[in-house]
Amino acid sequence: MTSAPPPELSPSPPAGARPEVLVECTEVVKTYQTAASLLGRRSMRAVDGVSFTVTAGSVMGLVGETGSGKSTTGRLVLGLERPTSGRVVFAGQDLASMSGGDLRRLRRQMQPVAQDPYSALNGRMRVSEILAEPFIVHRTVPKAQIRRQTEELVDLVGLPADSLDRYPHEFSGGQRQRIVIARAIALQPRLIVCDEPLSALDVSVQSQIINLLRRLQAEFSLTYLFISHDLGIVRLLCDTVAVMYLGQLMELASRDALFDAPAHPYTRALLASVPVSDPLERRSRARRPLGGEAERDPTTSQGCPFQARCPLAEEECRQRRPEWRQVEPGHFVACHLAGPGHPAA
Amino acid sequence: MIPAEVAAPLGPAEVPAAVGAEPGRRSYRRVLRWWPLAVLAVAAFAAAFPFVLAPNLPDATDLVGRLKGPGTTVHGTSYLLGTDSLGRDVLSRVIWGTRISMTVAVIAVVAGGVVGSLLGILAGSRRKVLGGVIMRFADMVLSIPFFLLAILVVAILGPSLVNTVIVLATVRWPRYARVAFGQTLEAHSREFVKASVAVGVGPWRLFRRHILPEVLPSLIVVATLEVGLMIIYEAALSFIGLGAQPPTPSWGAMLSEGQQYVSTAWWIATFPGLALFVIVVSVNRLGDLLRDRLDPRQRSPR
Amino acid sequence: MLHLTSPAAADSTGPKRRGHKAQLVAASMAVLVAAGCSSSGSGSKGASATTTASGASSSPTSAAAAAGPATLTVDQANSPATLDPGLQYDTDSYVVYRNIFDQLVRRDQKTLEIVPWVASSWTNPTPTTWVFQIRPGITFTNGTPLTGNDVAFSINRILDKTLNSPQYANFSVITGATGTTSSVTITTTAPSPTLLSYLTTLSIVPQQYVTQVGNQQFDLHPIGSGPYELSSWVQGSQVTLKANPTYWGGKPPYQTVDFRTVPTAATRVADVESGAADIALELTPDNATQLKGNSSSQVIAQPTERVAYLGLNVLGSTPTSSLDVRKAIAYGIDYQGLISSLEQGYAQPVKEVLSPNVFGYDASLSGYTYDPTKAKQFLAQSGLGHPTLVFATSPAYPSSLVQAIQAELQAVGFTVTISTTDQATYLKKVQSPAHDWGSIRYGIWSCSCLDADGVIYPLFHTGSIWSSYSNPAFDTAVQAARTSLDSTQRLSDYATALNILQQDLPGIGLWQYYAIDGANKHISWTPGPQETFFIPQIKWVG
Amino acid sequence: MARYIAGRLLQAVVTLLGVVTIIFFLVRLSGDPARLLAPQNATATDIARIRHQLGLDTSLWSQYVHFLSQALRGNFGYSYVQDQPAMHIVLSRFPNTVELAVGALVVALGIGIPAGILSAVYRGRWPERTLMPLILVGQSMPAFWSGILLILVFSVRFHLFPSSGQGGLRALVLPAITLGSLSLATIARMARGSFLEQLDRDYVRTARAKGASGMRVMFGHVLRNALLPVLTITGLEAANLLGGAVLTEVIFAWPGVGQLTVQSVNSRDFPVVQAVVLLAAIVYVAVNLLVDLLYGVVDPRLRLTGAAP
Amino acid sequence: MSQGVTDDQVPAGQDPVLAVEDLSVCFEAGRQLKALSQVSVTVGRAEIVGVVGESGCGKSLTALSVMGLLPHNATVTGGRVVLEGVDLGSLNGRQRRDLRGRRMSMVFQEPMVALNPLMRAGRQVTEVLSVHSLLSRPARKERTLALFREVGLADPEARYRQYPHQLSGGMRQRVMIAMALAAEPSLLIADEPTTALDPTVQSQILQIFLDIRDRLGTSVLLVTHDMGVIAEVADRVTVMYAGRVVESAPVSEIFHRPAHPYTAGLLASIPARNADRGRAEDLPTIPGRVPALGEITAGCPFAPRCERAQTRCLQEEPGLLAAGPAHLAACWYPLEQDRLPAPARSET
Repeated sequence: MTSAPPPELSPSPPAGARPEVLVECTEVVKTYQTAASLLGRRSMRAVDGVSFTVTAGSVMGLVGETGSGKSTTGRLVLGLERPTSGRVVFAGQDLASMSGGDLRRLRRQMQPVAQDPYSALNGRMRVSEILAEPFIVHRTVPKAQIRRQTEELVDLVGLPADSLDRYPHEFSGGQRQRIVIARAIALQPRLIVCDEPLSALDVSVQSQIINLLRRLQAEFSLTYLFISHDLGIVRLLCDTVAVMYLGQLMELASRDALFDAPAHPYTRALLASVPVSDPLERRSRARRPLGGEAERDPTTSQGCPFQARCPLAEEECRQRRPEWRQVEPGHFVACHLAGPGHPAA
Repeated sequence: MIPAEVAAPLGPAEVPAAVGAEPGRRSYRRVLRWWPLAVLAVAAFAAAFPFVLAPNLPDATDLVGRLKGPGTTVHGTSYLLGTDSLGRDVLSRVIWGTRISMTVAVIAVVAGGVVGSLLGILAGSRRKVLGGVIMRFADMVLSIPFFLLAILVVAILGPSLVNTVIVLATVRWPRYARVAFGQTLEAHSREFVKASVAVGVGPWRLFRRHILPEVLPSLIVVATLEVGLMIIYEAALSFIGLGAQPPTPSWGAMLSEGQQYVSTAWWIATFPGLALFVIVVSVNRLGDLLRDRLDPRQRSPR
Repeated sequence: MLHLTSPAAADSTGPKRRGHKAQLVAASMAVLVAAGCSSSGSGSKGASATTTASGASSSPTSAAAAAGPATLTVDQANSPATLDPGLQYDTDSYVVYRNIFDQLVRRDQKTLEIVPWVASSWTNPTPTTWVFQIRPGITFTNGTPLTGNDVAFSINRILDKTLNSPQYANFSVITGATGTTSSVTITTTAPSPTLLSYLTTLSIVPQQYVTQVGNQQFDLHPIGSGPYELSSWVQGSQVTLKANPTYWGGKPPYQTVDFRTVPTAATRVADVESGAADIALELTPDNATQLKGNSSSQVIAQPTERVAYLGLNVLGSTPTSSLDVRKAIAYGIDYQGLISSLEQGYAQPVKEVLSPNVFGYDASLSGYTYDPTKAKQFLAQSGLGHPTLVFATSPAYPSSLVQAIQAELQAVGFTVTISTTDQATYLKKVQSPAHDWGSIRYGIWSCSCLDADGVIYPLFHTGSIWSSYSNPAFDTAVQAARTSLDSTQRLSDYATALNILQQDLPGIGLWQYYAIDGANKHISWTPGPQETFFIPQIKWVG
Repeated sequence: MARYIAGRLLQAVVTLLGVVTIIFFLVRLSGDPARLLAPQNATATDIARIRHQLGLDTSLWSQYVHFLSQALRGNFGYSYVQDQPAMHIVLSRFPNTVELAVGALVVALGIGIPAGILSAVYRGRWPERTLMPLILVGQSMPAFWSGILLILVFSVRFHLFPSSGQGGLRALVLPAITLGSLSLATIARMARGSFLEQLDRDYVRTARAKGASGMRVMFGHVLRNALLPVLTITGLEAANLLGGAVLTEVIFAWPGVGQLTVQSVNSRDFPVVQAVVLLAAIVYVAVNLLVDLLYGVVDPRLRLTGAAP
Repeated sequence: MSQGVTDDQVPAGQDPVLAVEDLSVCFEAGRQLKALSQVSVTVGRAEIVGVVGESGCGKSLTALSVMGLLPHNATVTGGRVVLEGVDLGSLNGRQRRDLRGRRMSMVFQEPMVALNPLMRAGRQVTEVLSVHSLLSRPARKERTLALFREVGLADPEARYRQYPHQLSGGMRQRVMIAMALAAEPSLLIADEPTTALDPTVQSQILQIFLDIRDRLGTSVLLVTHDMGVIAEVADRVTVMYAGRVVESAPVSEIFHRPAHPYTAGLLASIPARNADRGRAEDLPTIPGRVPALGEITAGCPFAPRCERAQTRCLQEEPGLLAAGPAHLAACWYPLEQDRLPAPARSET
């Protein structure tokens, strides 16, 4: 139900048996060469030494603002990108060491659900063809049965059976996202990486999809890596939550610990910036928004990435990058000032 | 000159999603917009069966009846569009010329298009090393002005119709490669392509089912516009004596010959020029229509 | 007299101009034609005579005409490749540089006699020795006097193989030239009846200047003693000449002369019509017809010494190696029809591969006339069915004529394929010793010597690069004629040779070729059959 | 920035090296240049001598190396026809072609951009409905036809402009129109597309929300943004005009590189043709480079001034 | 019905800064598509009025209508817009233009694309002043720098010289706001001003709106889809659905006593308001989806998705009816006040 790097440090699973670790990222770094422009060539560390594990059957949330590297992390976990350094292990297999064919086979077990349901479906294919593709590629289902399988899939995600013979453009955003999800679960994967799956949808539709995701998870014991900037949704869906900032992990904890007792100043600022859900609350809350914005500053790469905006930043924060440490069982934080005896606690 | 109120746009969310069919009153206009197809159908028929349409043989000479104006009858043969300097029937030569122009253009486009597109798609799919090499080579070829390169190659191979086709195809492939490369890169960045990769779709199926359908519309549009260009360039090579050889009734060769007579026998140059012009206008317009239809990202003027 | 290797130049080792070009202000076509014919045979007779300057001729002074425009604009088809007289004699270069340099001797425009020019007189002390007296008082435009040494130098540099002069063949009979201040002595390997004719093409360059600046600089900045000097030269586009104020022959008529390169004939016509050019060289008969309709311009057409002919490949493995086939071809062509239609009457029928005004022309030969029935008979007789003839040509030749001949030969049962290559390739192909260039080719030949030697020798003598024919009897006859100074003997030798050609048909004479130029109506100019372009002879009237 | 320029320069050099290589091997396919160079009555020994002079008796590879090293020194061989360096001949004609190309560009930009703007602004109304078909016509009219027609009408019939040759502005008019018409169509279409795109941009709405007038929106905001892509296409067109000038130059007897090319091809003067092609490639690459750098000046987004987020 | 709206909504004795009355807008797309149907909104002085709804409900179109920046294929077919007592429909183009930027201004959703990429930030702001011939040239710069400080831009001099791409998202939006405030308009229209921004930046920007309302007395029409944003800053709320106003009330009324089933459904489905629900329990949702413009049929447009719909709802479209003091709802069967859900969650 929860996860954390070195598995032995994970909090005890709720029901006796030691939970299987499905995904393990260790010191993963992903560097991009920015395209040549008049600015010259530059490299950018999109993901900068990230370590975490995802336990089978759990939902791990990955939150962060624009440029925090959360989407890149998602792609690394899916094996769609190769890490510059560090290891991504899925079900015991190191993705980096696998050949193209093996990786393709392993892909069955992990599927993406992306943000934009409009571009995620090939507009030239009927829904039936889209949903049949996984079966055709992996030959998991005899040809004759593919149609029946796809019918089951649309039914599973709550679409009418006649959807199969239509084209994606005939569907609304929410319906398309259901098709995307249907495709993702077609091969009965173990992991689904959802990258902002709700942000393109209207509020009333969001809740429909949330319900769907929850139902499917329960039904197929899926594991989700749920990437989002919306803390409200993360709180609703996730068991553990990791907070990223400028490519680095700031904090990782169980949902309750994170929302109720955030240890990192950034996490707290993030929580504070969430709009109130009731106008009455605003009058009782003294709003003092965090200043500044998440910006990479190449001149101060050695310190804590958050120090420029951190209200508590000290000299040490500017000099040394904080180590990733456990402050409570299953509660990790990268802050010099967090933990017992520190002002941030 | 500038209207006071420049229209502001709508965000995608605000644009009505379902726009109904235009009223029937306008539908005839929509059909008429496709007039180039009708013109090209006629041209294609002329190219396939010139002997059906042409009243005379294209190379039958009659030196007595040379340089006769449109509508003249000589020796019992009437020449609707007049005769050329050897007394040949301009109309028949224009009709037979359709065959030359269309054949050369279409073969050149198909050959250059297939090679260029495949290379471009390959480059876009394997963009690290192979793609770099291919596109760099394409850049090099593209950096030589096309017509100069064509002249150089024809000069080396020797002028003939077959060589014209070879030249036009070999010199033109980078154009398709560029487009295919760009479109392939774009296709690979599309979410649904990534999703298919994630589902485990292999390179061949990816190419066939996802990349090619994405890339093809743009290529078809480019190829259509290229057909127009190729018709012009075949004529241009013939015009400077490096294309079809006499007495082949190529429009360019006819124009080249007719240029000498432009002030005394205007019809010799005018009609092949007109035929060339009409076909090219039609092809170009068709390209525009196709672009609107297939490649709405680059909408074109109506 | 003109030689070309430029694309325009067509075939020829010997001088000749391709295409269409002319000179002579033709007052009336009829007169011109008559004049051309009557002058035939006058070419190089009197080679051994001593001639003095006094009587002869058109002194340049007489050319200085009434008040014309300060600038004369001439459109030519191609740009001069070079202005170094030793390096080229394609028409386009020749037209220009002959006005910068002086010639040793010239031909009288009317009588076609060779008359003194820089050489005031000459003697022929032995059959192989010629001594020319140099007119005193001529200076190059840099002030150096022109001497016999300059003349000798001009000849010897052409003979020097390292210069790769395309004129070498014309002068190859010369063993050497030596000069003094006032004379030059030329020795030849054998008696040469045509030497004086060829010397009309010699332009005299300044020895001192050329040796000083070198060939390359000389090409760019030529200096001569002619009526004009180079003013500016935009390569490929325009050469501007300005009058030489110290010219020994009198004040040149136009202050400047612009030679512009205008490759498209229709544009040249338009230029004359619109007044953009005063003279347009090398027009087609159809251009002439067009220009005649314009009141502000005139056509200057003129029979030349050039002959239009078909060369037939006798030696290669082609149907034309059969005499029957060659005869079928000769009967299958409607000469009169082509003359009246394509040539618009700007041509004169011939009976052999010679122009009637050339020494050696035999009017008594029967020649061939259009007879399709005979053509078909001969073709049938050959037993080859409907053989395929390859017609080799290049863009330098009028494609309509080639196509017309193709159509006519197809009408009598041949299949004719036209094989077009660029001019340079065409020349290499035709001159290849393998004789694999095809079956028929079209050409227009002149030697600028008005002598049969310059025509049938290079075209048909065994081993000549233009010849795809071999007959020892013919070779003997033309060889004898070329080394004899006795004109009666020579005429009989040529009669023999021409008779053999009529039987063997290695070539078919089509017609005497006309040069056609267009000009502003104010121009008064009569180019001779040799198509010379001396600016002082071009007058401006009314 | 310096690094970027260096990189682009390197890229340009690589491209040109490639072009040189392509041309070298193409031309070697054309047969033995020695035979072309030799006088008509040359003997086998003469030809061998010329072959040796030209270094044609060495291996293809060493010929290539020699050619490259000569090319790097700016020596692209001697003309077979004129006894001059090929590049010298080409360069002597080059200013004429540049004059023609500039004229054509003036026509193309001067008409193309306003036409593009008008048809974008008056989309679907009569200016567009008139201009766009005209542009289509211009695009489909081959130079060798339109040139002939222009001469017929404006020179022969009305004597308005000279029918051929170079000399003064009047002589430039017809060739410039002929050559420029294709580029005009390209530029007008590009301008129209670019303006339409820019008119749909949010910043235009912002400007209008400020209360800016239509003129101000158009010329203060849209114009500069919309002309950026036109700049690229103009660069390409300018470079292409060199190749496109061939037919125009032949028709109008314009003494430029294009005419030289046709003359040289007909006399198989390959060193000159080779030099023409190389010069054209150099111009193309140089113009592209220039446009790229110009972009940096015009578009602040590509300038290195402070960190981008 | 709508006649009474302004009287009902604006506090007595105060003229509204903006009054949109029965505004209808149609799209021309082969046929007429009604995009706005009798929309009425008022904004009082120093008031922040939120217009909320899902995509396609017409909220942005309403804002653009007020500014007179409708897309070229849209036309106003009815109703009027009154700004500080001036009926905008009675003005000619020049007069309307004169009001834009000066009396009313607008902040757009995407500051990246809403700023001219080729113009320095400072000039984009001074342009407002020069368009309206306000201040002298040097004074304009001073004013701009002051505005930059006001919206919280550090180092205004540097920002003044920078191009949009050199600014971060939040800074760009601040520039946009400075631009909107430059001529001291009485009305600021903000169309999804924080949607493209990160949460921490969003709260900074929202704070600016509150500040300017408080300090400058600027009225704000805030268009958003985010109930959280509404909850943070709005004084009054207008809820739109399918081109109509379905409910209009003070913010606490909307949140605590929604009368329209749509409003209630929307609120119920907000994830943040369901944080404490059990994991097995489904979130409340509104079934179906928002109708496209062409799909709207007779009757209440929400009826097909409404659990409470009766026959009348399918046949007859309800107008805005009073559902309480200063509270209007377009529903034949509004939720009874006592049945309304309590505030979803209290503070932690």
